[in-house]
Amino acid sequence: MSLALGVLPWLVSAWLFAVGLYGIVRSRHYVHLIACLAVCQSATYVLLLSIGFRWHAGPPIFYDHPPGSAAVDPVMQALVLTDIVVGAAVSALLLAIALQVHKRRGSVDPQSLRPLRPNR
Amino acid sequence: MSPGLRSLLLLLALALLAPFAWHVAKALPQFGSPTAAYGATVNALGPPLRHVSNMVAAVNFDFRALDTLGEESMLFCAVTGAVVLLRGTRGEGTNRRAGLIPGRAVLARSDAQVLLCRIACTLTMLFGLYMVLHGTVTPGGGFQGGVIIASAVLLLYLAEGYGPWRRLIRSPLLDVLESLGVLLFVGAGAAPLLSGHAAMSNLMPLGHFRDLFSGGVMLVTNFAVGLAVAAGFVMLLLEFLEETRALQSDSLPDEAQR
Amino acid sequence: MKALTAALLLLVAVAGPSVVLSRDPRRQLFALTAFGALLAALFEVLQAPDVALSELVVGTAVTPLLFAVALTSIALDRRRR
Amino acid sequence: MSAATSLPLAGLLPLVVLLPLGIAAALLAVSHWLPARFIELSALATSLSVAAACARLAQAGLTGPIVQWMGGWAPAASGRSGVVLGVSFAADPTSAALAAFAALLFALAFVFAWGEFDDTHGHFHVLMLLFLAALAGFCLTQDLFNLFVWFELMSVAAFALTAYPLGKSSLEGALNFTITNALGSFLMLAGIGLLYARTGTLDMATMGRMVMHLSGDPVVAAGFCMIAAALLTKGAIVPFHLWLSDAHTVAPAAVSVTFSGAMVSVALFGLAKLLAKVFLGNAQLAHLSQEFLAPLGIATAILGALMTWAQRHLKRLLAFSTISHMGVVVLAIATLRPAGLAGLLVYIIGHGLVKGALFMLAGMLLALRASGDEIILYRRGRGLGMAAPAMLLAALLFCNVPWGLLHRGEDLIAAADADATTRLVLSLATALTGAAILRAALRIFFGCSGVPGVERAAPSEPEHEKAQRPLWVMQLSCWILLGLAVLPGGSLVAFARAAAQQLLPGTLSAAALSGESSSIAALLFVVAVLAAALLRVRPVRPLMRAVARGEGRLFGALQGLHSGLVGDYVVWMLLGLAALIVCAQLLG
Repeated sequence: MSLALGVLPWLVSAWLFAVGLYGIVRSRHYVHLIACLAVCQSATYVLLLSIGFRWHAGPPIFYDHPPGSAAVDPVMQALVLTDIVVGAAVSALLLAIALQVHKRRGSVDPQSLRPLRPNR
Repeated sequence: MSPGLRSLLLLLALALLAPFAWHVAKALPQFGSPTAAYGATVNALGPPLRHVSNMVAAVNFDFRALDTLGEESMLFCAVTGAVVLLRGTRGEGTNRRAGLIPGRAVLARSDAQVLLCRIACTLTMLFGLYMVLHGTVTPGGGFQGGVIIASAVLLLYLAEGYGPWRRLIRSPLLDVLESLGVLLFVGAGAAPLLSGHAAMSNLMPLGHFRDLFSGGVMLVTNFAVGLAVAAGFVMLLLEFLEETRALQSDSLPDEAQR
Repeated sequence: MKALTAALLLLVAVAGPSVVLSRDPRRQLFALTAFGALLAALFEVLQAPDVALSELVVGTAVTPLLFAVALTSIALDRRRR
Repeated sequence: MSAATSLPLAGLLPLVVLLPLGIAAALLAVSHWLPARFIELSALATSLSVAAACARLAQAGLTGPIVQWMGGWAPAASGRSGVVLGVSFAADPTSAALAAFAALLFALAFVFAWGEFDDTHGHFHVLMLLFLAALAGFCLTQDLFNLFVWFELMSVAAFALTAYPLGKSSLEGALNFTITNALGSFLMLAGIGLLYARTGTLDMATMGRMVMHLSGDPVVAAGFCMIAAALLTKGAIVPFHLWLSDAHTVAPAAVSVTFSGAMVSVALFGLAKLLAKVFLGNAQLAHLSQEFLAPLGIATAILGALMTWAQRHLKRLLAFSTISHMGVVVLAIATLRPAGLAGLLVYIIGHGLVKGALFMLAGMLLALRASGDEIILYRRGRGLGMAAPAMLLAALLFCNVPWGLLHRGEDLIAAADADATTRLVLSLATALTGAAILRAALRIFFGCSGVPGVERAAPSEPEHEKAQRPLWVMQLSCWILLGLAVLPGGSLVAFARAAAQQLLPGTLSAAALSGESSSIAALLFVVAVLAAALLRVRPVRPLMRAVARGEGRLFGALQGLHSGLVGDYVVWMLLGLAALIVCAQLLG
């Protein structure tokens, strides 16, 4: 159990990234694709927070328990906070672009949209 | 590339990567037994040096304040970009009137709903403010509080309806608020340079541990982030909602000119 | 505690594919919201209340809202054509 | 240097980022009420001040790096050895010079775009200033995660700027750009996480000392590969390059100036800097970079050059030539020698100047002749004043003519990696991009043209930019760039050599090899290729038909690889990452 648990978060993270990639490659709708991108990104949240985690330690907030008691790594949590903002920012931008694409092309299928059609 | 070939290549790449991922997973420290000295040092030094109890806030607003400035600029940039992209075709001019989509029923709001939403909005707003202010003490902070405030403004839409809401929330004002947030952070970062200290130095009185007003300049930057995030997210929601209201200006009567 | 952590990790690992595999973006919206909530719960268990809170407000409120609005707008646009 | 004199200079370091961020925010706040001219002027003044500050830092940095620890959290503040609490900026001369150059390019892009974005409440200038701040921060930071933050801010600004014209293609190009680069940044962040798990620090210097003893460690290798994949994506190296031709083609010309001239090459410089500061001490990773990057660079240079030749849309043509030139930059990195790094700096500056001028010329044609297609523009370039000689000069500079900074950079790189075959292949590849530009120039401005060959089938579409702009302002910015590019550059070369030794201690070879022979070969090659293109007639004889058909098939297949579908791009990126990681494993 504990041996399996020792590698579980890393595998979950890799799995989420792979699954998200699969979704991006197979997607037929840009909004769906943007959600798959969010799944890919959640892999980084899981990875970073698991790296900072420590068994039998509290949160890095010394309000209820005194300073000096065991706490998990606050640096990784700060990085994930930034990462979440990145995710929200990129999603918003992508959704805005997808909306405008639909207005102009009438389609949001990633497998039919391409900038600059070849001349034949 | 045909979709089948593409999936095949994807599976090939994943198959190549999988054994390596397993290899790395085994080589990483066991989950739950980290070895990083950085985090441990922050936990040890944060309370005595900075008098704050939330170490994540200490990292975000003091030790690595520059990262947070970059993060806020990123949000600012994304909001500006999304606004540009969404406004593109309709322009800013449609801002002050509500569009009406033909065929969409106008649902009357009951008094109970209006009252409930107004109360909920006030409470949510207060909660957001509480969260911004207590950022250095308890979980939460400028970012989380700012988003909550933005959602309170959204509740106002449910209470008042789209038109009045739109007249209340003006985008130039949001621009100014958002910019003020970023400027406040930049100013707090640059001000120590004037006295010959390093940028982002925390020169304000640090207050008492576990006190609301602890952390010195962290309070300022935390507030700045709250302001910028709240205004930025309201702006984002506003422009996205406008997108579901935008009229095709030539084919439909202009409601505002009735 | 260990069992809870492992269970949440596995739940997240199952919820990810459910987001990816729901082909209809409207149904996917619910999967995405649930995924966000599960992530927030996992972060809370990983002793990261700050991050859990952010994920809660962003992952289960703002992002799904933006997705919903975008889908509505695309549907409206389609009706106009 | 004494503390008293270095302190005010160190104060410039954070200002280089804080100033454009603050001005951008202030401009957004007041843009509703102030005239567009004011916004344009303040953006121009800001970028010029950033350029001046960075130039000053670069010059002062020659006597020793100038460092500022943000918040005063110097390493000693932690009281433990090997633990760094804060984030620092440092102006080693190479980084600062690149930041100065990028800021100068932004200033000239603002001049070029004078009057183009009047009616948008300053949004364009706000985004550009944020972009500039991110570039400067990316150059100067000494912290791995901080590097990621600026990398991401740079990306977000670039995504928005690409979609800015809101045309069909620009939106789709922006989608491809955003998705591939967002995936790259996730990889980078995950890589940073892995490195942190192993070393427990984010500071580059500290991490470098720890990584040195971890040769053969799979976690460190994976972390490096993921970060390298992200930077190679941003730097448009095969097979991570596919987004670039879409994004640079569809962005406004003024934006493409900064994309091609600064963003892409600065990302690759980031890779060079990370190698020098963190990973070179690790024997496995040093070996990997040498073995893997050099062939990648050559492949990129050749593929980019072939694709350049087969384009008709000017901005797309220039985009592919950028890919080709980035291959040379990667080759400079793969030398892992100070002379290579010196060459990298000179080459990046020379390339940025010439490429910027060329994108400006494309912008002029888009504004005043309402097309960017060399076949449609046939003979229509007349009456654009000094544009014709500018384009000829720029094209010649890419044909390996022995003048100017670009050539000096190439010489330095060749001196670091003196393999004669590589050198010949490279100069032929870059000369092919020069020939393609020359072909376009001759068609547009001088009406020389044969029957269009492979380029006829290339993608193109009608496009134009705002026309009511003063031609002389556009020409002025273009000629300033070209004027700088043809400078003999002796002092810049001396500076680059001194600067490179600070970044990567080692011996510099005494003198650069003279590049006469390959230069002559390249020129002969250009003349031959151009003659074939401009004297081309419709293939009637069976032999000629067979040749034309074979040519069509080859280039058709290459165009097919650059399909414009984001799913394909992601798959190629992943295959590239897999190749990188498998290589690392084999060498480990």
